[in-house]
Amino acid sequence: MLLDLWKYLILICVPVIGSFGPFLVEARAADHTFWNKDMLHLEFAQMKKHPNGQVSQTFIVHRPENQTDKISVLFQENQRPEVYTVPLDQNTFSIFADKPSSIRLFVFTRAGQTHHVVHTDMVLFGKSRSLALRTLAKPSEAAVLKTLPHIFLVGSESYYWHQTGIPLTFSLKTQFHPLHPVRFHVADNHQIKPLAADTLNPLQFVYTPSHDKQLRQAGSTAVKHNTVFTCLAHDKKLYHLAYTFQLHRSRHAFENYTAGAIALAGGFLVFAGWVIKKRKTPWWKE
Amino acid sequence: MVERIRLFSQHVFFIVFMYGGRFGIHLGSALPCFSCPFVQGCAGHCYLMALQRTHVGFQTAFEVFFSSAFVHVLWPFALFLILFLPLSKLWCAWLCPFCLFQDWITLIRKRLHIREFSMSRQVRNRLKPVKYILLALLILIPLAIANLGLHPDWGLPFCQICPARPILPLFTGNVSNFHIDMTNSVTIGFTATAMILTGVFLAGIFFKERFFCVFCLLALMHLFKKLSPFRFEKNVHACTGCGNCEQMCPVDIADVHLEKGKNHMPGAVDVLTQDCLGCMNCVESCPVDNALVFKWFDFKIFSSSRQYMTRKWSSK
Amino acid sequence: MTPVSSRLDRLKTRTKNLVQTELETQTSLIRNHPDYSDSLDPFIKILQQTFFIEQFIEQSSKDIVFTPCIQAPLELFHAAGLQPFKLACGSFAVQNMAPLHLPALTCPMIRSISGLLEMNQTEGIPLVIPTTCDWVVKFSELAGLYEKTDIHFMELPHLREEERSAKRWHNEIQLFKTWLEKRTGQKIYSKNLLRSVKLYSRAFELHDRLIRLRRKQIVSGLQYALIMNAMPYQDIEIWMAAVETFVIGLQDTGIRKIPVFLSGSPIVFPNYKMLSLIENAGMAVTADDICTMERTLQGTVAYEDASEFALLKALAQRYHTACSCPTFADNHRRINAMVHTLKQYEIKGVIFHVLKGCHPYDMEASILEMRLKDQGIRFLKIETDYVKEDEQNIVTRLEAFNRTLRSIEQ
Amino acid sequence: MKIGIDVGSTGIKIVFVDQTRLIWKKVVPTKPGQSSLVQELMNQGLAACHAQQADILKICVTGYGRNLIESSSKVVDEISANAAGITLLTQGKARTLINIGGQDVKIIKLDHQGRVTDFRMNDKCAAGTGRFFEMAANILDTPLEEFHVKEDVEAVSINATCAVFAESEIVSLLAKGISKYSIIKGINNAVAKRIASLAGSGHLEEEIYIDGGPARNSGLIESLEDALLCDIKTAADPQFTVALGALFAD
Repeated sequence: MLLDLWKYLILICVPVIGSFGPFLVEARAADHTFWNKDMLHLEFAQMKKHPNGQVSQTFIVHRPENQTDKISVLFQENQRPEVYTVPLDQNTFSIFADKPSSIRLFVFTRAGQTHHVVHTDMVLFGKSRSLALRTLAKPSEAAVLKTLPHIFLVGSESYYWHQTGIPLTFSLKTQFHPLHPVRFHVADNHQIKPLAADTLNPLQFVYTPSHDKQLRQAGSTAVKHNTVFTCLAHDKKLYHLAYTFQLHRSRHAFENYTAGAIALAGGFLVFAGWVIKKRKTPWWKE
Repeated sequence: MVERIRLFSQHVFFIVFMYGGRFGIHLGSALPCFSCPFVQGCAGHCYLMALQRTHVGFQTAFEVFFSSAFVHVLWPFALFLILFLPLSKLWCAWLCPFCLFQDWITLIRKRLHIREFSMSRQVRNRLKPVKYILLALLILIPLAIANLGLHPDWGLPFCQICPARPILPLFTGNVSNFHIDMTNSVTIGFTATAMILTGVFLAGIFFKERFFCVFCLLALMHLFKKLSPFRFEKNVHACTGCGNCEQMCPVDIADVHLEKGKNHMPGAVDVLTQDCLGCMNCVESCPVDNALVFKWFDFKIFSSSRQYMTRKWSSK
Repeated sequence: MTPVSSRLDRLKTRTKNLVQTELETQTSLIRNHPDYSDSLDPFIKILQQTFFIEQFIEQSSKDIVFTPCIQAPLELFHAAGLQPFKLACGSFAVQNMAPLHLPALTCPMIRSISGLLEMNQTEGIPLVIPTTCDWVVKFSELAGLYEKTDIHFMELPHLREEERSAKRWHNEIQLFKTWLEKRTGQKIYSKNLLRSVKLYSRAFELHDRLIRLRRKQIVSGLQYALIMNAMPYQDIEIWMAAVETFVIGLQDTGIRKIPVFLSGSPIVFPNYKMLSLIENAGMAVTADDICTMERTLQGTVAYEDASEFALLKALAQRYHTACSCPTFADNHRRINAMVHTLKQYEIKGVIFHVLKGCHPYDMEASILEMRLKDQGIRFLKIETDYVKEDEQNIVTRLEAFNRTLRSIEQ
Repeated sequence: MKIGIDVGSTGIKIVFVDQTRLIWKKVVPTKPGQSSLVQELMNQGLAACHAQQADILKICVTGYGRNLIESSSKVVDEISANAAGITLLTQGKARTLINIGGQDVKIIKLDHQGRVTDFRMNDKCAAGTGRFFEMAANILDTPLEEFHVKEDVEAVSINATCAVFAESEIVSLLAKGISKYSIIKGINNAVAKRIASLAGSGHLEEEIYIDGGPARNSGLIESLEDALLCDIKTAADPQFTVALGALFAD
């Protein structure tokens, strides 16, 4: 019952928040003007099952302005220490998996004094006997990962099925204390929204993705991606951090138990009634 | 006697299949019985799930058929055959948890002295193709999703309307499958159908013993019966045609009763039909010695005996 | 001039005396048999009483209902608290009372039954007739019972394997139950019915034991015939007690004769001509499928549940499909039971008894003969009736048959 | 020396056999008091063979009156006796035997060892039996041996095979002036038809033999061959096969 109330609350809140949203965005506009033109960010492109059973996920990389450094792509698999690198082919790269793999991916570069880091987690269900191609990163490169500041999704690094309507908590991992109060924003389909900080922990931000009509209409496996990003300044350097993740439509938000019970009772009563009516007809009477 | 052993076996396997996963039993996803994957902590689940997905997570595109990945389509099938062959139809009445659920309901009806709803041979015969139609849809719909752009919410079409899906999780305290999913028109269609069908089947099971088995897709296992060492034979020249087998059969199979063999050919005729559940009620109620025999290779598991039959029914 | 009624009285008295003599002769024959035991007395007593229906009714605690064939479920009579009285008669003497307008080639059984009813005061005793053979169908009309008594016909569908006939017969059983309820004025509840069904199942288990003893020739064909003939005139529990006593007192004489299977028209007390002739010819009737002997009890009723519908359905089926009466159209599987018994108990010969005028069995004889001979089974058809004069002719054939059976055994 | 006696319904047949050689035979009509009649016959035989009572090793009796003879050492039913007799006489060649006795007709099937595999016998009715021929011979005043019709005459159709009705039918035919031989042929045909119907659908295996008193009527055998569509042989001494067989039946 509580669950239900909660759902209705969301159903009521979403339009309410939605109507106030534009004003809030206006108010904070200054904080996210770097989005798109000035930021490295990833786009989930096609996921493909290959005839040999491997699964690949392709990403499109959006370069920031004045990018000077090479864009590095590093990832780890199934929480193991090996770090692999993937070469960038123009603005895209693909990750292959031959077995079910939980992948933690970092894409980063530097533009002038600005460091760009994009982080993501995903699960690929490869099922193949031919091994996916992997290139181990140079130890120097791999060592970077340890100090790389990044946003992470709290508590669900390997859980890939993020749904609309369910709160996600993001936090920050850095080697330094940021100068300014940290603010997180989320880019959801070119709409930028600020995230509210957790009242207990100012470095944790909660994001409840709103239900998406398109996702609802599409199948249960359909996804869209959202990016949570922030900008930090430290030691005269600017850090543009982002976390990109895939969102599925809500699994349970639209389940109507009352209607289910009515349909169940209806089916039961109609059939039982039919049976009883049929047997009440005394075919043996003269 | 046999009935009691069967009930015992059903209960043991009910517990094993429904709760075994919690104790580390994992029997894979190609079981030839209705152990439902929607039951949390089940010890393995029904082959139909694998059959509908044909590849974990996704529907299968045509090109996969001609690739090495097809082994992953075949593997569950091979596992299914390995599990099915030694026991054949015994899976139904001796192991299947959903069958036991139906038996419980029937037991309640029998206790209440409410009579069964009678289905004529004609109706039974008309319902026979339903299974084949369902099987065809079960294979064609996932293919259509992967290759013809059918809406992905058509995925797992059988599971979505299967009454076992809402009912069996009840035994782990899970009522979450009793809903209509308002997400979109496809889900509304499927879940509404599922709820109505569940209602119909609950009523059906109450008024007709093993009503669901008439439509059970796994019953089509009989297509592979020739490969199994398990046989159900009838000695056609011993049969007096008393019809007890048909009367006592929970799914009213007439073939066993009517089978007369071909032109006076001597000996036994295979009478394992698609609806047969291997419950052996017919053998238990057959008054002719050795007229009906369940065999495993040449070993007689159970054969009819007048003495057994007489004793069973006079002491009941 | 002697008035008609007194002439009838004279005829009645004379017939009664003749019947008495016939019964005494037959009874003393049975009593003088070497393997006779006193525990058979209750059966003989009952059978003798059945010829004097007035006294029978006086002694019976229940109201009686006549029924000529085995298709009216005994369980239903029991559940209604009524005593069935099997209208089957093997007496030759009683034929003196038979109406004179009966056709010349009347089935001797029907002739005797008509005589029996004429000899006794039976007006008002209800009658249930399953429409089996033509004689049974027409006999109530021939015997002039239409005006005299309450007759309930059960229309027997002559197809056994069709669902439609099963339904129709189930219907008939239902109507029969309603008729019984109307007669007694009391409803037959499903629990009463269930009790009767269970009781008769127990009776059948006992019967099965008896049959196995008979197959081993510990019980002779004649003893068995007596026991089974007496069954449909008695309360089943009394009958069971009597059978138990008989079985306990049994002793194996160790004599093994050539076993034969007896089939064909009914054999009813006191017409044990065939049985004793076969025995005298050195053979033993260890199995049969005669409706007054092994088929008297139709077998255990297997029911789906204890609801009235299911019980009646099971009863209907048991008394329909399990019956191998030759009047059924699809009776081709009747041979199966026979051959199965023959093989199981190593019986090499079938003696087929046809009462003159009993057409269904006569017709079936030739078909059976062909099919049995195909399986290497010796077959002897004997057509006879209740008279004793043809015994010599029959004995010749039986002795020769015995010889052919012995020659295959060697 | 062994004695075989066949106490039939119309005649008592007696044979004296030494080893397997027939040394004396006689047939007399059956009369009340069969027992003394048989005793008288045996005495006649002993006298004819110049033998003593003590020479008799065995007396085997068969036929309807078989149980009436007290002096018998073995009693055999006539079907088995008949089979044994014909097997002895034909050295085991006979497969089918048609016996026309005084008041019955038997069709017996035999196997290679002379064992009876199957038999049929008419019920109590004189149609087509010796009694029937006896009646016909009396009315027509012709001995049975002359029932063979040499001339090519048209057979008259006789419908009744019942001895009683046939009698009146023959009388009325005679009254119409129909020739004796036409009637004889008609009688033979009628009896043959009756026997063929008794033989039934089961085909008769050759060789087929016929015995019994009426087997002396070769006209009947011709008609039978016609009706059964096969050759029929007559046993030697057809009247005595049964009495002889009584001695050899096991």
